[in-house]
Amino acid sequence: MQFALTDVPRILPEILLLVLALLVLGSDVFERWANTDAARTEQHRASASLAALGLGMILIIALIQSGYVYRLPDDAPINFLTNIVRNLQNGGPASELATTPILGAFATDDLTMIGRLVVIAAAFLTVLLTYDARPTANPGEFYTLIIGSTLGMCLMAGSSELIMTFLAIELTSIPLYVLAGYFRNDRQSTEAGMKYFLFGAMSSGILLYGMSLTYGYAATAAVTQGSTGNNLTQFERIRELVAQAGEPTVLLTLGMLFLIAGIGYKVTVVPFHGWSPDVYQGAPTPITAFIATASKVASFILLFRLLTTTFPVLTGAADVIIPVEASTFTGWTSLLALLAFLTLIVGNLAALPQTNAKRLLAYSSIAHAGFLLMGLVAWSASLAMDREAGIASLLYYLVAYTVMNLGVFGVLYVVDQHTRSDEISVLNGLARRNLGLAVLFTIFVFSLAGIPPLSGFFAKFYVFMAAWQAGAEWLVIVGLITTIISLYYYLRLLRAVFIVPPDTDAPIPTPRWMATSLVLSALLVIVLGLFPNIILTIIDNVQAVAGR
Amino acid sequence: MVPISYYIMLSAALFTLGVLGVLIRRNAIVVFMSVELMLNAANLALVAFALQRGGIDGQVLVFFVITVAAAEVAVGLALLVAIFRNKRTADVDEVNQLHG
Amino acid sequence: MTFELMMFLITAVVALTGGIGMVMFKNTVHSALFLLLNFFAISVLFLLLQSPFLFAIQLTVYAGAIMVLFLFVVMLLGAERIEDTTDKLAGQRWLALVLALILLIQSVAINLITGSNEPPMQELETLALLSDPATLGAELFTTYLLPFQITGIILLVGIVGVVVLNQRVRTAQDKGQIN
Amino acid sequence: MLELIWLIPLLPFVGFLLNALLVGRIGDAHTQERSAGYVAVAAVAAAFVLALVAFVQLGNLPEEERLVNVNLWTWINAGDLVVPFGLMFDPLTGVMTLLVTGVGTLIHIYSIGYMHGDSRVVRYFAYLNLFITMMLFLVMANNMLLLFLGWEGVGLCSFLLIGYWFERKSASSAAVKAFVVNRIGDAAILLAMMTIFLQFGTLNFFDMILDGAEVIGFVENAGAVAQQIVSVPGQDFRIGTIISFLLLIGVTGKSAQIPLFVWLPDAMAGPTPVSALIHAATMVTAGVYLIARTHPIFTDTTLGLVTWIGALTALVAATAAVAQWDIKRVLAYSTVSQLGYMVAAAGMGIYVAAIFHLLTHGIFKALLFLGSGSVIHGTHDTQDMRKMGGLRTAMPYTFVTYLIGAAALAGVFPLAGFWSKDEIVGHALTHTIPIFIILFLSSLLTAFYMGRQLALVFWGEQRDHSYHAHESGAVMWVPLVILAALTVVAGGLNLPGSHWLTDWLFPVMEEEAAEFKIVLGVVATLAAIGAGFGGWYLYAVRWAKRIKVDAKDPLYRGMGDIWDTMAEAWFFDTVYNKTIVPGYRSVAGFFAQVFDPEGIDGLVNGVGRAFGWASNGVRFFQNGYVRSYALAFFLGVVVIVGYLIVAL
Repeated sequence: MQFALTDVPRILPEILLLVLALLVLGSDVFERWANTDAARTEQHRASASLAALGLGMILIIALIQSGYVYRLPDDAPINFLTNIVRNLQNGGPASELATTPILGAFATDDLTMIGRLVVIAAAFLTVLLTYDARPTANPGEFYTLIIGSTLGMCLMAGSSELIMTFLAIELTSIPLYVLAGYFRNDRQSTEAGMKYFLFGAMSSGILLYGMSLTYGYAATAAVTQGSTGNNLTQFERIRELVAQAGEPTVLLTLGMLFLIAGIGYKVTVVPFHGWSPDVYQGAPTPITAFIATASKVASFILLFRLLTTTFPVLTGAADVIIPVEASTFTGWTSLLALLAFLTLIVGNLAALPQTNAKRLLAYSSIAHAGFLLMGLVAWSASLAMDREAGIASLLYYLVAYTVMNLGVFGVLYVVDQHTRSDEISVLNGLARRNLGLAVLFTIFVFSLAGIPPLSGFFAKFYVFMAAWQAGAEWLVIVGLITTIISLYYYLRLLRAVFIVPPDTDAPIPTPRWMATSLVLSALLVIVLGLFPNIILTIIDNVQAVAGR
Repeated sequence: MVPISYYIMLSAALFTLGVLGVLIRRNAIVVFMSVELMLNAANLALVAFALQRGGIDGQVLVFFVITVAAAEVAVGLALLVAIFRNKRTADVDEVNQLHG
Repeated sequence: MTFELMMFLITAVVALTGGIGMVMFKNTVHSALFLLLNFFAISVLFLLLQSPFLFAIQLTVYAGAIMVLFLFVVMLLGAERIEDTTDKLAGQRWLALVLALILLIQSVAINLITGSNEPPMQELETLALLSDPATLGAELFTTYLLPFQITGIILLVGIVGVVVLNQRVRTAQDKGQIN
Repeated sequence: MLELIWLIPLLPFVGFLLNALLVGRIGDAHTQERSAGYVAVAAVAAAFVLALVAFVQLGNLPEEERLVNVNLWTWINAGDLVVPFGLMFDPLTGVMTLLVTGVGTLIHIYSIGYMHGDSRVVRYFAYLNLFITMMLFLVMANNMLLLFLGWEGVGLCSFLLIGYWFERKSASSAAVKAFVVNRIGDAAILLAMMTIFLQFGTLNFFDMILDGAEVIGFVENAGAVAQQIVSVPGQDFRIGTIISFLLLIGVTGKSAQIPLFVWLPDAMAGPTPVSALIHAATMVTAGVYLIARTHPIFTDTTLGLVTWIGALTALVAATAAVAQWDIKRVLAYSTVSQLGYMVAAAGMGIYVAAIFHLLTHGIFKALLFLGSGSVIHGTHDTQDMRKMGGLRTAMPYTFVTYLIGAAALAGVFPLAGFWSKDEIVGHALTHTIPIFIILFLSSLLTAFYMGRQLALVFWGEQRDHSYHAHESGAVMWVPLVILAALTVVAGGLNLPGSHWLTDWLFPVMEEEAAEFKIVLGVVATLAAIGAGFGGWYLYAVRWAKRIKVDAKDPLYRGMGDIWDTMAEAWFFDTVYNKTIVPGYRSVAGFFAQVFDPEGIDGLVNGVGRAFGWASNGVRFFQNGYVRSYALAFFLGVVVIVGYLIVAL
C-alpha cells in the first residue's frame, strides 16, 4: 500500500492546518519587539488574526470540499474555478476515493468531514474569543498549539487504525496539556496543566495496553487462519479477523474495555472523569471551552468509529443486567449504558452545590457526556434504521453541544476578563451590567437545559428517542429525571444574572470580536433548533458510511 | 523457544506495577516514571504478539510509542518544572487547590 | 531448559526487580535508577523477541534520552528528597495494593484462559525478515507514512510546548508582580 | 386567507422583537413606556382581528372541511421522524385563538394603566407579547412537538413574568418553583411524545400532505392503536392508557391539578395582569386544551383518573380559597378549583362542556383578576383583605364589574358561569353520583368564598386607613366593563336549545348536545345565591366587627386545625407534620427534607437539599487529589473486568 498523489487533496484540510500552524508560529516575530503593553498587544493581535483568518479559510475550504453546501454538477463548464472546486471535491467524502481510508489509516468519509468541520469551527470561534483578550505570553506559540491540537482532533475524527489513533490522541493532548497550564505563574492554571497531563499520560498507558491486547487477539486469530499482511492494526482488518474467528474471546473484550477506558477519559465519562472539573476550572477559559467541546467531539467520533467498525461482534444489548447464561457478555452497549447512567447521576448531582461557574459548567459538560453516550447505546438496536437514528442523534447532539458550550464559556470569559473571577457571584446582576451579554447567556443556558426551540432541546429529544427505540427505556427515564435536576443548577446561574443585585452597576464591555464569536454561537443555537434539517440532511450521509 | 504467553504475563505484571506506582507514589516525577513503565509493559506485549504473528506492525507501533513518549516526557517534565517554580514541591498531593 | 528460556527468566526477574524497586524506593533518584534497570531488561527482551532495531532505540531513546531527562529534572529541582511515610489519603496505599493485585490476577487469569493454545512458531525465514531493520524502515516509509509524518508534528508541538512553558521572559509578570 | 394563519402568532412575535430590541433604545423613559404599550397592544389586537377573520372564514367552509393545515417548513426530517413546523386552524383552535388574543388584548390595554410608572415596563410588554406568541403556537400547533414548544415557551414566559419583580424574594422563588414543578410535567409530556412516536410513527395530530407526501396523524388514527395491549412485566396496559397517563401528568403540572398544583398560588407574586392572562385565562387552561385535542387517545381507565383528579382538585382548592386573606390567593385557589371542573368534565367525556367552561372562565376570571388588580392599584398595593373594606363607594366601576364576575363564578343565573358550570355538574349527576356530590359541594364553597370576598373587600368599613382608596383610570376600568359585558352574554355560546358551541365543535368532538335539566338549574342557582349570601352575611354583617388587621378568621374558632389545613390547601407536608412524630425526621431525613413545610420552598429547596446531600457524597470523591481520581479510574476498570470474568 502506497501513498498516492490523489490522496493529497483528501487530507488537504490537515495539510493546511499544518501550514497554518507553522505560519502562526513565526507570526509574532514580525511585530514590534518590546516588552511594553502596546507591543505585546500588537504581537497578540497579529498571531490571533492570522490564526482566525487561516482557520476561517480552512473552514471554508473544508466546506467546499465536503460538498454539503454546494456540489459541483458533473456537467459543469470547465474553467479555472470549477477545476479547483472539482479537485477539492474529488478529495471530499462524496468521491469514489473516500470509500477506502488513506493507507488504511485515515478515513475521509462523511463522519470525518463532519468531525473536521465541527472541530475547525470550534477552534475558529475559540480564537475569535481570545482576539480581544489580555495579551498572552508568546502569542505565536499559543495559537500554534491550538492549531496543532485542532489538527490532532481532525486526525482523531478520521482515524481508522490503532497507530493512527494513538498518535492522533497524543497530538491532540500534548498541546492541550501545555495550553491548560499556559499561565505558568497562575497556580490554578499550572495545577490544571499538571493534573491533565498526569491523567492523560496514565490514560494513554491504558489505551496502549488495550491496543496491545486487541492486536494480540487479532494476531492470534490471523495465525490460526493463516492470514498474512501487515495491517492488523486497522479497525477494518481486526473486525474481519474477529468475524472469521467466530466466538470473540475474552482477550478481545478485555482489550476493548481498556480502549474504552483510555478514550473514556477524554470524553469525561464517569468513573474516568476525575480530572475534568479541576482542569476545566483551572485552565484559561477559552482553553476550557476548547477542551470541553472540540476535544470531546473528536473523541466521541473516534469512540464511535472504533466501537462500531472494530467490535460490532461485541455490541450487545442496552440493558445492564446480570447475564442469565454464563458466557454471554452483553457487549459494549450495555457497558456504555452503565457508564451513561453513572455519568448522568454524578455529573448532575455534583453540579448542584457548586459555587464556581466554570466548575459548575464542567460538571454540566460531564452530564452532557452521559446524554451523548445514549446515542452510542442506541447502536444496540436490532434494526439498522434505529441504529442510524442513534448515530444521527449523537452527531446532532455533538454539534449542538459544541456551539452552546462555546457560547456559555465564552460569556464567562468576557465576564472573567473584566472581573478576573469566575465564581457564580460575579455573574450577579449581569442583566443590569450588560443586557446583551445576559441575553446571550440565557440563550446558551436554556439550550443546555433543553428548552425548545433551541438546539439543545432537539438534541436531547433525539437521543432520548434513539435510546428509547433501542430498548434503553430505563436510561431515558434516568435522563429525564436528571434533566429536571439539571434545571435547578442552570436556573441558579440565571438567577444570578437576572435576580441577584450586583455589587456594582459598572457596565461590562464586550469587545467586538468576542461579541462576534458569541453571537455566531447563539445564532447557530437558534437556527439549528428551528431548522435542524440543515444538518440532519448532512448527517444522513454518515449513516451510509458507518451504518454497516 | 519461550512461549509467548510468558511474555504476556510478564507484561501484565509490569503493567500492574506501573499502575501501583501511579496510585501510591506522591512524587510527581515518580508517578510519571510509573506511567513510562506502563507504556513499556504494553510495548513488550506488542512486540511479543508481533513475533507470534510474524508481522511487523506490532514493532512499528512500538517504534511510534517510543518516539511519542519522548515528546510526552519532555512536555510533562516542563510542566513539572513550571509547577515546581510555583509551589516548590513535586508532591502531587500538594497540588490540590482545585477540588469540590 | 533451553538457553533462551533461561535468558528470558533472568531478564524477567531483572525487569520485575527494576519495576518493584522503582515503586518501593522512597528516594527519587533510586527510583529512577531502578527504572533504568527495567528499561535495560526490556531492551534485552526485545532482542530475544527478534527485534534488534527496537532494542537499539529502546536503549538510545528510553534508557539514554528519557532517563537522562528524568534524572536531570530530579537534580534540577532537588526533588530527590524522600517522601513522608504518612499518607494524607488514608487507605489509599492498601486500596491501591488490593486493586493492583486484583488487576494482576484478572489479567493473568484472562491470559491463561485464552493463551493456552499456543500457535506454532514462525519459520526461520520469516524470522530473519522480521528481525531485519530494513523491513521496519521500508514499512515506515510506505504503509506507515502518514503516522510517520504525524510523529514529526508531535515532536514539533512538543518542542514548542516545552519552550513556552520554560522560556524565561523578563517581564513584569515573571517577577510576580501580577497575580 | 386561511393560508395566512401563520400571521396570527407572527404579529405578537414582531411586537416582542420591537419591544425587546428597538423600543428600549428610543427617547426618554416616558416615550419608551408609551410606545412599548402601544406596540404591544397593537400587535395583539391585530392578531385578534386576524383570528376573527380566520374564524369567520372557517365558518364559511363546509363542516367537513373545517381543518386547515399550514406547514411553514419541514422542521425535522430524520429518518422516520418527520415533523413540520406547521400550524392548524379548526373549530377548537379557532375558539382558543379568539380567547387568547381577545382576552389578551384587553389585558394588554389594562396593563398600560396598571404598569404605569414601572421602571422596566418595556421588558414587561416584551415578555407579554412573547407569551401570546407561545400560547398561540400551543393552540395552533398541528403536531405534538410544536405544541411542546409552545408548552415550554409559555412556561418560560410565566417564569419570567412571575419573577418580574425580582427584587421581592417571594417573586423569584415562586418563579423558580413554578418552572421546576412544571418541568416534572414536561418530562412526562416528552415521554408521552416518545411513546406516541413509537406507536404511531408520527407526532402530527391529523393526516396531511407534507412535501407532497401523505403523512398520518395520531389523533385521527388513535382508535385502533390506543386499544392495543402491551405487557409490562406483571401488568398489561393499553397503549392509550400509557400515553394518556403520561399526558395527564403533564396536564396536572400546567393546569395546576393535584398533586402538582402547589406552584399556582405562589405564582401570584407576579403582576396582576399577568395572573389574569397567564394564570387564569390562558396558560393554565393549556392542559384542558391538550386533553380535548388528543381526546381520542384517552382510554376509560385514564379518563376515570382524570375525572377524580379534577373533582378532588376542585374541592381541595375551593376549601383552600375559603381560608385565604390575600385577595389574589383567593382567586388563585378559585382558578385551581375551576380548572378542576374543566378537567373533571374532560374526564367524564363532555369535552364541549370543558371547553365551554374554559372560555367563560377565561372571561370572568380575567375580569375578577383585573378587578382585584384595580383594587390593589387603588389601595396602593394592599393585598390583605383584612386591610380593605367598604371600597364599593370609592371604586364604583370596579365594584359593579367585580360583583358581576363573582356572581358568574358562583354560577348565578343567567351569567356565563351558570351555563357552563351547570353543564358539567348536570352531567356528573348522570355519570357518577360521588363526583356530582363533590362538584356540587365545591360550587357551594365557590359561592361562599366569593360572598366572603365581596363582603371583606367592598362592604363594611375601611379597616386600615394608611391609604386613600381611589378608582382606577379609564384605561383600566374600560377593559373591566367590556369583560363584564362579555361575562353577561358569554353564556349564549352554548345556551340550551341553540347549543351553538356544541355544533361548532362537532367536527372535532363529535358530541351531541347535553340535555338541560331545569330542576338542577334552579336548585343550583338558588344554592349558589344562598351560599354566596351566607358568605356575605357572615362577613359583612354578623362578624363584621371581628375582622381586624392580622386577626384570625372568625371561622377559625370553630374549626381550628381544619382551618389551617384548608389555608395550607391540605398541603401534604402540613399533614405530615401534624401526624408524624418529629423523630420520624431523623429516620427518614430524605423525606423530611423533601416535604419540608417552610419554603419554596417545600419542593424546590427540598429537592435541592435532598440532592445536595447526595451530591456532597459525590463531591467527596472529587477531593482534588490526582491519586484519588486515578484510584476511581482503576476501580472502574477492575470492577468492569471483574464483571466480565464473572460473566464468562
